[in-house]
Amino acid sequence: MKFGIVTFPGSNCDDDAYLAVTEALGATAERLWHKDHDLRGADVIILPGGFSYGDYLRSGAIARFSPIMREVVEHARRGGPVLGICNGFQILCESGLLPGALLRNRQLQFVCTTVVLRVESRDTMFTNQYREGQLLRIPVAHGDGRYTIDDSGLARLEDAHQVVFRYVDGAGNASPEANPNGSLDNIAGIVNERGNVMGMMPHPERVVTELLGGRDGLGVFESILARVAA
Amino acid sequence: MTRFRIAVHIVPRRGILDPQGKAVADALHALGFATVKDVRIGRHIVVDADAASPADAEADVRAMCDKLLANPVTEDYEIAGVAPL
Amino acid sequence: MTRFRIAVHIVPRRGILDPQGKAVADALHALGFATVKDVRIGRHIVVDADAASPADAEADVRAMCDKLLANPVTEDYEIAGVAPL
Amino acid sequence: MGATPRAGDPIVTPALIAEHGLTPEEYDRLVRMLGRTPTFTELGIVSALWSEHCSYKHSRPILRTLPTRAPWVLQGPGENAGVIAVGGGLAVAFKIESHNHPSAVEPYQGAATGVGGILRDVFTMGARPIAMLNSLRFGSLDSARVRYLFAGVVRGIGDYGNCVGIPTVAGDIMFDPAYEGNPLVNAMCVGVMREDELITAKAQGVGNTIMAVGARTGRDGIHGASFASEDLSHESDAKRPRVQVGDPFTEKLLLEASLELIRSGHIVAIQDMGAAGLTSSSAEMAARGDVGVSIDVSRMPVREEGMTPYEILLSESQERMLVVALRGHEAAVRGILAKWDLEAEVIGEVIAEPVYRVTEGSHVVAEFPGSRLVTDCPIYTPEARESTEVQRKRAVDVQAIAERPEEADLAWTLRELLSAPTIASKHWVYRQYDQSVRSSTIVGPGPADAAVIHLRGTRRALAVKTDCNGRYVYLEPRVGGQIAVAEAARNVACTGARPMAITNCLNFGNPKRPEVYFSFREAVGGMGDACTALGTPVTGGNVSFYNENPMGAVYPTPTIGMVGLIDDLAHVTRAVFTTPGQSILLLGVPREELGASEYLARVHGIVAGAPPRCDLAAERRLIDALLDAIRAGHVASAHDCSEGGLAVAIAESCMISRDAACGAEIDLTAWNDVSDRALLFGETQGRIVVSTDVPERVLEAAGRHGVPAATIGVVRPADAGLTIRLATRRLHSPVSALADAYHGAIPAIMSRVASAVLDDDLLPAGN
Ligand SMILES: Nc1ncnc2c1ncn2[C@@H]1O[C@H](COP(=O)(O)OP(=O)(O)O)[C@@H](O)[C@H]1O
Ligand SMILES: [Mg+2]
Repeated sequence: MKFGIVTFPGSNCDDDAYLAVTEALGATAERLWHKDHDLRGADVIILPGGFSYGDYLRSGAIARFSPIMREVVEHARRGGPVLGICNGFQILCESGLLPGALLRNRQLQFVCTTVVLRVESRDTMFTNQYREGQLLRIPVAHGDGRYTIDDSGLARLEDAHQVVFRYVDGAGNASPEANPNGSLDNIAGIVNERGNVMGMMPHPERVVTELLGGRDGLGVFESILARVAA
Repeated sequence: MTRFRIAVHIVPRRGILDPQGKAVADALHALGFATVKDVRIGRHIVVDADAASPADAEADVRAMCDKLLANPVTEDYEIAGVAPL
Repeated sequence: MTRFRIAVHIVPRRGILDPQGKAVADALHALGFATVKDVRIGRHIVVDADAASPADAEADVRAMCDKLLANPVTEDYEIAGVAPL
Repeated sequence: MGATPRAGDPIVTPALIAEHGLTPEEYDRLVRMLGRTPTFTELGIVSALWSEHCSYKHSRPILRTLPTRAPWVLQGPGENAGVIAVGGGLAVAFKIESHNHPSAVEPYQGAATGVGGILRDVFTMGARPIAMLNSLRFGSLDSARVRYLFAGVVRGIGDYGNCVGIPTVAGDIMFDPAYEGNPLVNAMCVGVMREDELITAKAQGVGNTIMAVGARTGRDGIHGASFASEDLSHESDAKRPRVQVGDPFTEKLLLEASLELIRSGHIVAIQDMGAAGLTSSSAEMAARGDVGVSIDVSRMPVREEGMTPYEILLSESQERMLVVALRGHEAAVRGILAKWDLEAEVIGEVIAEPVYRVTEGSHVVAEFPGSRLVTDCPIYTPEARESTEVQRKRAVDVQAIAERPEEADLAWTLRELLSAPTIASKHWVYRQYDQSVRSSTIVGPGPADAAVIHLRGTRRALAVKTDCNGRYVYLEPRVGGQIAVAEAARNVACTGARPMAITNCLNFGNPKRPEVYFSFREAVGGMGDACTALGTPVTGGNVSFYNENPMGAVYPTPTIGMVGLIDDLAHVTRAVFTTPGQSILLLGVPREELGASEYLARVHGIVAGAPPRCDLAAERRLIDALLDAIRAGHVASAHDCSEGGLAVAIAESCMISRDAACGAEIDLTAWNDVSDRALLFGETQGRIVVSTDVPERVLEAAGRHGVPAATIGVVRPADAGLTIRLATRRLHSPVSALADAYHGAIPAIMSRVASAVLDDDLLPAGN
């Protein structure tokens, strides 16, 4: 099984995702270029963080039209796994693969800090190696991370258990203080209805070794590996 | 073909939190502009493009808005003006 | 006092680089909008405020632009409209 | 032969010459060099190249005195960045640069383009940037204008570095009314490469092609270099269109394309078009390679119509590079740039004839003989005289200053210092910076005295930090210059690193004023003393003069950017106490030194007295002892004493990490010969607070190196609070109160600022 990591103009966490998958996880990965027209046999697609097209206009708005995205959308339609991290999450929302939108952080500042995430659902191909309710310490680094969706959309997400991660405090409570960007209902990550596309603002690929402050992010990649290789 | 200048406003949809607008309103109050009741902030996009007629120019820009310039989940747009250059 | 809605356009000063406009113009070309020659992106600000007359409302908003809303180093502004609410 | 005037260009008159900042003597020199009257284009070129910013005309003789050599230095001063070898075939390029003047006028763009420029300086050496630092100085945060500048600068630094994807990991910030109106914005970049990937900016090979690469040229920032060479006055406001706008997205593409280009073998040299744009990049490349160049400005890709040769040559549009490509490889160069959606255009060639020639089509608009354009610029050694006001202030007997009534409670004073913006946590700043992108940040800003960046694929890491206390330099420039280096060295040593080399940014006032030139000469001398003593050569830097306004000059501020090397990841050490029961030791000794302290400034509003002495031999022994103990695995934490002295250092070690705070019980009664406030808050140099399980082993290591050391206390759980016993008094405070003071100060001030909450493309210019 093979990961495919897409580089858009302005991606800057593509190397990090590549290293997390190849070195920390020990899996195979292929670099994919935004102008490519095929996925080179990748089974899992990662849209990494960064500032594709400078995040000009709206984060992810321009990257969604890259040639490679046509293939990524096809792959997702076939049920293939797609993980969008930070800017990748924004691209997934812009392209309609995930519902909702990510707007400017409520405090109007870029925020880089380590947040606590609560695993809301371990019943996904991205979280099955975590415990339900497990608390993870993972960094965020973004200016546009405020997840927004209309009321009916939110109800649908809740009903179908599509909220995967929430921002919580050290005691596990989804308090306003624990919310780094004003996201609706402290939402930090969601999956699509079918469960094969996940977007999350925090960066699991940055916490995969003790040297870099823990391995709490590794579970995301291990979960995919466990599911897809099975 | 004539060259037109088309102006578009992209505004946050009502009901969507506009922290920027609020921050600016607060800042204006702090600066002594007590009469300010509300501020909303959107984008002002000016497109210069060739088209056969003003109506065509407008139709083109609407297509650009639908496709790229506005996010249908959170934003509304309106064409604010079409003028030959 | 009447309440007015005043619309302001804040645009990058001519000659100043507008990276955002350039990126959007490039994207529009890539999407097939070949007729697009130039795109400039600025802000559309709508202020609701009380004033004795439309002229006063406009003068107030000009003062706000000078003090806060526009960056005189890189931006120009124009009052796009004043209407009673 | 030679250049002839161009239709439509102004005639060169004495008024025009003066407007270009050339003195009559300098103009005569130019006429002698050319053997004729210069054209308007030539006047523009010379005005830029002979500006202080490009020519170093007031600083060069002094800079020459600095130590620049060591076996590990691969590239010293003179290139876009310095380079040192760090073992295993790896090399590190690093450089610091100022963007003070642009930031004073337009803080967001000024700071952002400063980051962009220093990034380019590093990747044009062939290195991949891996870390950014910034050193900032502002007036008092009590002023709304200062808060606006502070907020805008921080946002500008963050937005640019974040977008390019380089972590911003360390820096230093001080606030003092001396910087009111003249903020200092110094940005540093560190990059890594294999030694064999090093490339320089030396034009070579007659017939090779000169290409412009990256963004198109617009009318922005024309004469930025000479702008940086004047005092800030009201007239500067009228010069606002000189401000440039940065495009970090294009920078990211340019970074990737440039590294690919350098590794491709298609080019022989590459240089950033920075200050004075095409003019200085092409002239300097030619001078370095000792060749001639010919450039046709009509081939330059431009953003606007009707640009004149003068404008094209002097534009400071950002995100552009000048490249010397091997003849015949132009298409390959274009191909690499096109991959990254960027342009590359042929604009000239390297020629055998020893001239610097600019044409517009076939019309020669500027022509200078050989490299004399760069090498013949005037050099000045102005008069140097110490200010009597400084002498008077230094002589003040600070011990005679009476305590304020509140000081009866020593904890009050400690909290007052912890909440001083200069000392307080800068978390409000660095949470706006992406600190962990690139997944190499082992220690980011906050928990240690320097940032630690992993050198991927090795067991080694870099420790990096900027430092300078301008107040010391103001009161006694030689000592202040020494301390700046010593502190930076101590800071990287506290993380377990051997200090390797420095870059520096010399921020001073108008060098033509004798007291400014005196402080410049002395401070640089002090810096050199320390670099020699500590074995950390200078590999490059930047001079920023004219940081003054009608109210006066900034404190002389020679900012040091230090790079240290950690041999093994196991040695990485932080500044925080972690384990109750561990012993707390002080390496070094307190002395009766209260002069120039933050205590006097914050609590008494006084800037006076002699700064603490700097014993460089002792500093070296201290670093050696500390590194010995760290490498033997004996040190749990290490934190040096700087602003706020010993009490602040101990308090910081208790609660820099808010969620893992500790208390401490300290006994300083042994030093009953030092006054209470000097003991607690004096800024005596050469001191490090260490926590350890094995105090005797650390004392042994200190003893081996002749470093005085003593056990001064023990780490306690946070709820025990911090207690410091003195001969006759006692300081006690709950740790939470100290943490609130330290962590809450800047957020509380900045939450009042409208501009701090505005969108990045919404920055207001009002107060
Ligand atoms: N402008 C800045 N950008 C990033 N980090 C900063 C900045 N200013 C200070 N820091 C960080 O805050 C911490 C404390 O800095 P400082 O007070 O200068 O320490 P010291 O007194 O030990 O030199 C360090 O980790 C430093 O890197
Ligand atoms: Mg320190």
